[in-house]
Amino acid sequence: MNPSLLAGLVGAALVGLGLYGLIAHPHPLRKLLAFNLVGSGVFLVFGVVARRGAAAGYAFDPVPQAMVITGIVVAFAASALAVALILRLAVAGGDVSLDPQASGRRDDGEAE
Amino acid sequence: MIAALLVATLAAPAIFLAACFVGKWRERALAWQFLAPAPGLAAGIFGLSHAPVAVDFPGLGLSLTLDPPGALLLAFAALLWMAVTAALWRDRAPGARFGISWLLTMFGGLGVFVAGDLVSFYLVYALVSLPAYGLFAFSEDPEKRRAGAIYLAFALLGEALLLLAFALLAAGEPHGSARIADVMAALPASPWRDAALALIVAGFGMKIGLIPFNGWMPLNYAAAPIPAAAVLSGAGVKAGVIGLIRFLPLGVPMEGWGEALAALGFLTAFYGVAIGLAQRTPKTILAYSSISQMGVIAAALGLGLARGDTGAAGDMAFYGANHLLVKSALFLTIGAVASAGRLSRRSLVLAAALALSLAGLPLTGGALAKLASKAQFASGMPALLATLASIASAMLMTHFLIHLTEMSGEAAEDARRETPAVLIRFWPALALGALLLPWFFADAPGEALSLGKIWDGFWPVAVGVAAALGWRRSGLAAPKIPAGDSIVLYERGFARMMALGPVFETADARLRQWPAAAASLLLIVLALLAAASI
Amino acid sequence: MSVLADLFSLAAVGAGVFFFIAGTAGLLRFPDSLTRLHALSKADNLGLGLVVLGLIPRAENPLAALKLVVVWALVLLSGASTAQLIGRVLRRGRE
Amino acid sequence: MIAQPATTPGGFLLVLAVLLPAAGTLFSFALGSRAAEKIALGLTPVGFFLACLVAMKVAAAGAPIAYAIGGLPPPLGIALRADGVSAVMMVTASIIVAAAAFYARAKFATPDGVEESRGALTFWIMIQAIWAALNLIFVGGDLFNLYVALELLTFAAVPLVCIDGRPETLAAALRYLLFALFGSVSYLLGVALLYGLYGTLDISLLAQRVGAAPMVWTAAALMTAGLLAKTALFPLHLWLPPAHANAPAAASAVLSGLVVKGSFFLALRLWFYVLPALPTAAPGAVLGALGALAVIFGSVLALRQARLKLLVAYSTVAQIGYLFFVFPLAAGAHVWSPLGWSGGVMQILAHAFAKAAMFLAAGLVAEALGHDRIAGFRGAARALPLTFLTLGLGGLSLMGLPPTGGFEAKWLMLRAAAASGQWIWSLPILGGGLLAGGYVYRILAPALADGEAAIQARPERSREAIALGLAVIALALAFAPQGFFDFLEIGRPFASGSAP
Amino acid sequence: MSVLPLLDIGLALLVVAVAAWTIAARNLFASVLGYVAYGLLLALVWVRLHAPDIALTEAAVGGGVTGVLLVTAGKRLDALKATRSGAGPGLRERIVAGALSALVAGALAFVVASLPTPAPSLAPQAAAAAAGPGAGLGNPITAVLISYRAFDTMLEKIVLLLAVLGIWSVGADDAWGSAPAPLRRARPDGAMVLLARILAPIGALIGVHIFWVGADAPGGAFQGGALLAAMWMVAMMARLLEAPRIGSRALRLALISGPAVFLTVGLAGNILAGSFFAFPPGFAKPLILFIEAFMVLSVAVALPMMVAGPPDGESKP
Repeated sequence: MNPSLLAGLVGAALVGLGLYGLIAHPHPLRKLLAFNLVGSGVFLVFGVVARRGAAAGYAFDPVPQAMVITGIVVAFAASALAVALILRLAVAGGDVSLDPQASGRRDDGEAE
Repeated sequence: MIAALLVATLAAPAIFLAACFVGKWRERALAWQFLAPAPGLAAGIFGLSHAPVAVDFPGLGLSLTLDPPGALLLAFAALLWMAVTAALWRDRAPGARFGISWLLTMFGGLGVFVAGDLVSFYLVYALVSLPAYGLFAFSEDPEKRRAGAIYLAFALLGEALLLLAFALLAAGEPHGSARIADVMAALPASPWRDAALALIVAGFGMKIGLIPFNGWMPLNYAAAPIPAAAVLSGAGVKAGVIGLIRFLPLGVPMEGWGEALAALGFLTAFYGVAIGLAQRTPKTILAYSSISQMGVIAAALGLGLARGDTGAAGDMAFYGANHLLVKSALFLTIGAVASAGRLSRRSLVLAAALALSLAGLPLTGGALAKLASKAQFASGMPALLATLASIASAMLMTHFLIHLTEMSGEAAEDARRETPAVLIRFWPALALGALLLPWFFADAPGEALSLGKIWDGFWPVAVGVAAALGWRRSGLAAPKIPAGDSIVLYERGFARMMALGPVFETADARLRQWPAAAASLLLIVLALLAAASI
Repeated sequence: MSVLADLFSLAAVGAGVFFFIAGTAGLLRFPDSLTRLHALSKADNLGLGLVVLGLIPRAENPLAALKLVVVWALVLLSGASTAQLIGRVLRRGRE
Repeated sequence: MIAQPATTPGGFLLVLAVLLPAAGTLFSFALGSRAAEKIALGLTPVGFFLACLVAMKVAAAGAPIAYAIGGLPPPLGIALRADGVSAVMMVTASIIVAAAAFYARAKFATPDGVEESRGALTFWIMIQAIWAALNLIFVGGDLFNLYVALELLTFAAVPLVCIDGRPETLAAALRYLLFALFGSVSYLLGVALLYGLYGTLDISLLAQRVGAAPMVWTAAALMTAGLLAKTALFPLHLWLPPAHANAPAAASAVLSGLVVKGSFFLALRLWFYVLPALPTAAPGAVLGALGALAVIFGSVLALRQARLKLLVAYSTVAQIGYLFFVFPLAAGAHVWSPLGWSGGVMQILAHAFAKAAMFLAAGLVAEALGHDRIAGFRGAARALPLTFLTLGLGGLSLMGLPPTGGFEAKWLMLRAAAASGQWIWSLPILGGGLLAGGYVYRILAPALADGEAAIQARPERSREAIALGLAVIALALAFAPQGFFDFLEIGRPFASGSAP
Repeated sequence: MSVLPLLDIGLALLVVAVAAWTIAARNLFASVLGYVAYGLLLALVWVRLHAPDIALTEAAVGGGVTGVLLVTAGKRLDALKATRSGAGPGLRERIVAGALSALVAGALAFVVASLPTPAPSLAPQAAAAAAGPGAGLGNPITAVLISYRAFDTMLEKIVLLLAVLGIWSVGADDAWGSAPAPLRRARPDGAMVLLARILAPIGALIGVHIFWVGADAPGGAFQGGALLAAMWMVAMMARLLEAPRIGSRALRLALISGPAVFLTVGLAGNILAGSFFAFPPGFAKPLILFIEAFMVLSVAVALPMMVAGPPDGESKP
């Protein structure tokens, strides 16, 4: 088993684990962690693609690697924004549930 | 010249409509809107004696046509609109909401007779259907609101069916033309012929009240004030007639379709009378009479379709034009009678002539209309059924006259209030006009004066009147059937459908839970993958 | 010479690995957090130090060797600070 | 497919169209909310002008215009490409953004005596960022670059949802953000696979290289599902109704009118520009079926809402469904494909204008009455005639009655459905129209009825006029000449040249 | 020779195990800690994939800054004891979720395993172009980021900016303009202060170094900036520095400087080099370093501001 295939399988496993967490965890912060797992799994697939593209004396294809760096930055920004929303929601109402019906809160509040 | 008139037919109401959007012009525009049908009247009269014309505006995808059947209906409709509109606004100034609804309905009611392509026909047809809601349904009266909602539901359903029909028609035209003449020429060879025909019959059938789509009409006419009922029953319903005339491939014999339509038409004709006889308010009885008359038209068109007879178009346009005048005059009669309190003998004769004209009473326009339908009901079963329909009509109209004279109390008060004073004052003239005007437009009026034809016209009327009087004398009570008959069933079905609403709501609430939605996303991935790898 | 250096590397890295394993075992087996902390800091300080020591002869140039030492020093610093912070939290929790 | 030069005359306009609002975002951030408002408003005519220029260039060339960034052609560099649909979408976006911006001045002005206010800075920056992201989505030629644009769009849209800071809007925003992120990673995974397969992410290069392999389908399925999540296609619409119904009216107009169309546009790009050569009938049918469900569910739910803005938001769920009929109706190189394509694009445009107009009008209603409960609308049309005229005209388009863009769209789709023998799609198209009739009736019937509505504050004429203007555009679309539909075919692979 | 594959497999298993732990952990805080460890392990995987640049990024962002972000969030949530998050799905739903996730992961594994050989690659072109006159860089990744895919990179910086503004915008209206809440409320301990005093200057030096060598060796603007950001956060945690007021003009300018300079140079490229985002031959490398310097500044400021959160009226100076 070569390293890039191994990493690809790890990526797939991470995607699977993350997807499960994203679906099943009720707490949004846990969902966020799961999202980051899926994200890193996807980045690993990019990494595998980059590694497989080794040619012309280079150990990797730089284009997908550059994309991963961009992707990591974007994923971090997303996490930070989500964390800010979660914290604010916790402070405002104490209820951070994403399913209003499940927690008995209505989501069709009156207009301004 | 004719092209200019055609354009003006649509442009005039459009200009009045545009003026309504300027606050300070609105009132004046509405007051003067009786002038808007004038170009249509001119075009109609002009077009009667000329070969069919078509005006195309390729840039807009718009095309207008005028052929004799359309011209005849256009002329009569324009006349009716002008008369009623002028009287209504002279007598009182209805509010802007009513006025704009009126103007829009008029726009559509004139436009249907000249629209030459599918899209513009659809537009003007929607205009003659939907804004009419504003003429009667804004009311505190729950019965009127109910009538409005039902009217709108049928109108929208009809629109939907026609949209699909038109799409099929357009798809059957190989060159991409949307002109009605072109798509109809291509229809007999189109692979979607049968579906298109079924949709056309159903769609326009809703407008003219063919069973089982007849229930809205009695509710509508009962709820509408008399002037509105007059134009809707007179000019409005004819949009369905012109629709059938335009969109049935009359030139090509289609046995199955033609006979089916004829059967449906006759069924409607007798059904309308039967239910109408059980009604007690004059407006409702007139509505059932309309249903019955439209059934006759549908039957004649069906027979024409079966034989591939293009003449049916002109004949039924004439029949429809006569009905247009007479039915609207009859609605005004209700107002006139109500305000007179008691009918003088002369008025009674006039009212009776008007009413029985629908049954083909000799010397009235109805006799000419009946004559025009003879080509379709020449012999055999159709002839028999047509005669029976005449008898039935005479019965129903006698029933109407009886209830007209017995009208009292609140109903009479309403009728008096609703009818403009001018129309009441000039009612005898209007009635006479409605009886005589068709004579100027008939192909061979002289024929109707032959003794044989007079006898042919007379005896069914006499039988019908006698039967109605005899029935009344017998004291047999008709069963109580609510106005709108089958509509009650539809409402029940609709209520059952509405009860599904909470089911949808629950399902939506479930699906909008995070785990369900997130799992759906994965399911969609897998479904797309599975679909692609099949 | 190179054999000697290799032997030295082997011995030092081996010793470092031993401390890492010992530290890990302590982390898993010791009864409470303070003692676990104690075991862990051994792994960091001694284990990493020995590994770095073993790798220095194999560095390509003096700058690389210096980098290795700097890495060790930084780990020492952060490890000590973290241990101190955790310890303080634990003590506060006990009081 | 004809090879396009990397950069064509006029291509630089595309870069400017993206960078102009992007630069506006940066300067607004540095200069504060008072300047941000001026910058955003000042940019709207310039952006509109640029979009029109692009459209003119495309029309003049009769072919897409393109620009290779940095002079480096794909596969290494990023190309921007504008075809007929791109140009039309850019013009649409610029009009709706401008309308929302001028409408929002009343609500998001920086109050006197304050150096800067939270709502104002957020709104004015985010609306420019949305605009930049949309322009890039419309002209982007590289799938990863489009991913960045999509994220830019999401990051700009989410704060608009919770700009008023109430807990329910925060929850809506969080739900929107997390689900959109879920969609993003799915899309990105597909992008990774495509690069792994073909070594490029340039749309036109990919179109030449793709074949019907299981891996391609996996990538396409992942990307599509991700885009659907951001488009809120049923049953992925969990975030849309609360988000669109609770955002301020100007924001809702942009979110509902434009933002969901951004991700849909990418789905179009994927299926019609990257994969046009593949047999897409079966996946197209899956998408169409989801669209049909969306039409039915969204309309029924809209019928049952008690609040105007929620009703309009659910109507968006339904109208999004119509968009997806384009996949079964316009695929391949059949005679009816141009009809389906024109119908799909027309639906995008008609819904964008009509829905933006309705949200703006709904905002005015809520401000004037102090609430937006439909039960309390009795007689409101007499007090707010222009606003209810706007709602009526917009509703006409949603119902698909002539003369409106919504009618034109349904008419074209039905013709395509008939011509292709896929009559099954005509059922949801017509049924949705009937249900739309029902919910529009629910708004208008009480409003037009007699009664006295208590008006708390009369809205400014200018804001009513802005909403009405958008509705009139939705109406005017019905009169689009043949040339317009020919223009939409420019640059579409397999365009047979004979539009409807 | 034979030990490396074993190490790889061990590393893979470890990464998956830690990932599974973060999903399975009962406690929110435990799962956050698991994620931080996961981020560091992942950096090793990137090294094994010959992706040192990503490894640096992952270590700095995935393990470092995200770790601080999540740990801070977890602590703040724990402090608000009353948060409710609703009940989790039932067993049946969990099984369905697990089955669906496994199916998708399986499909993905299949696809990854059957990627074509030889793999398509842009490496030769990228390397050739990176060394060419338009860029003149030894590190092809930096060339891709700043030159060929400049549009991506510039927009990504705008994404960061929007995230900062989005985070600020969830704050209260009357707090607008003030500074975010400090990362640690309590007065710091001596150890923390000592750590910050020693570590921060060294870390900052290393950050600048990573940026500087990024043109030719692994590293670059983002990695350098992230390290600087981490050092600033350490200093903030030790309360040696306080977060600036969000209304501060200097802060705003620092935040936009990266994308703004990039955008300006990109626009100027049309005049100087004949195309937007092209660099005039000969000046490419200095221009790229010039842009990157500002990007380092933007990143170093943006990341801590994102971690610090929305403005908090209490810490108004």
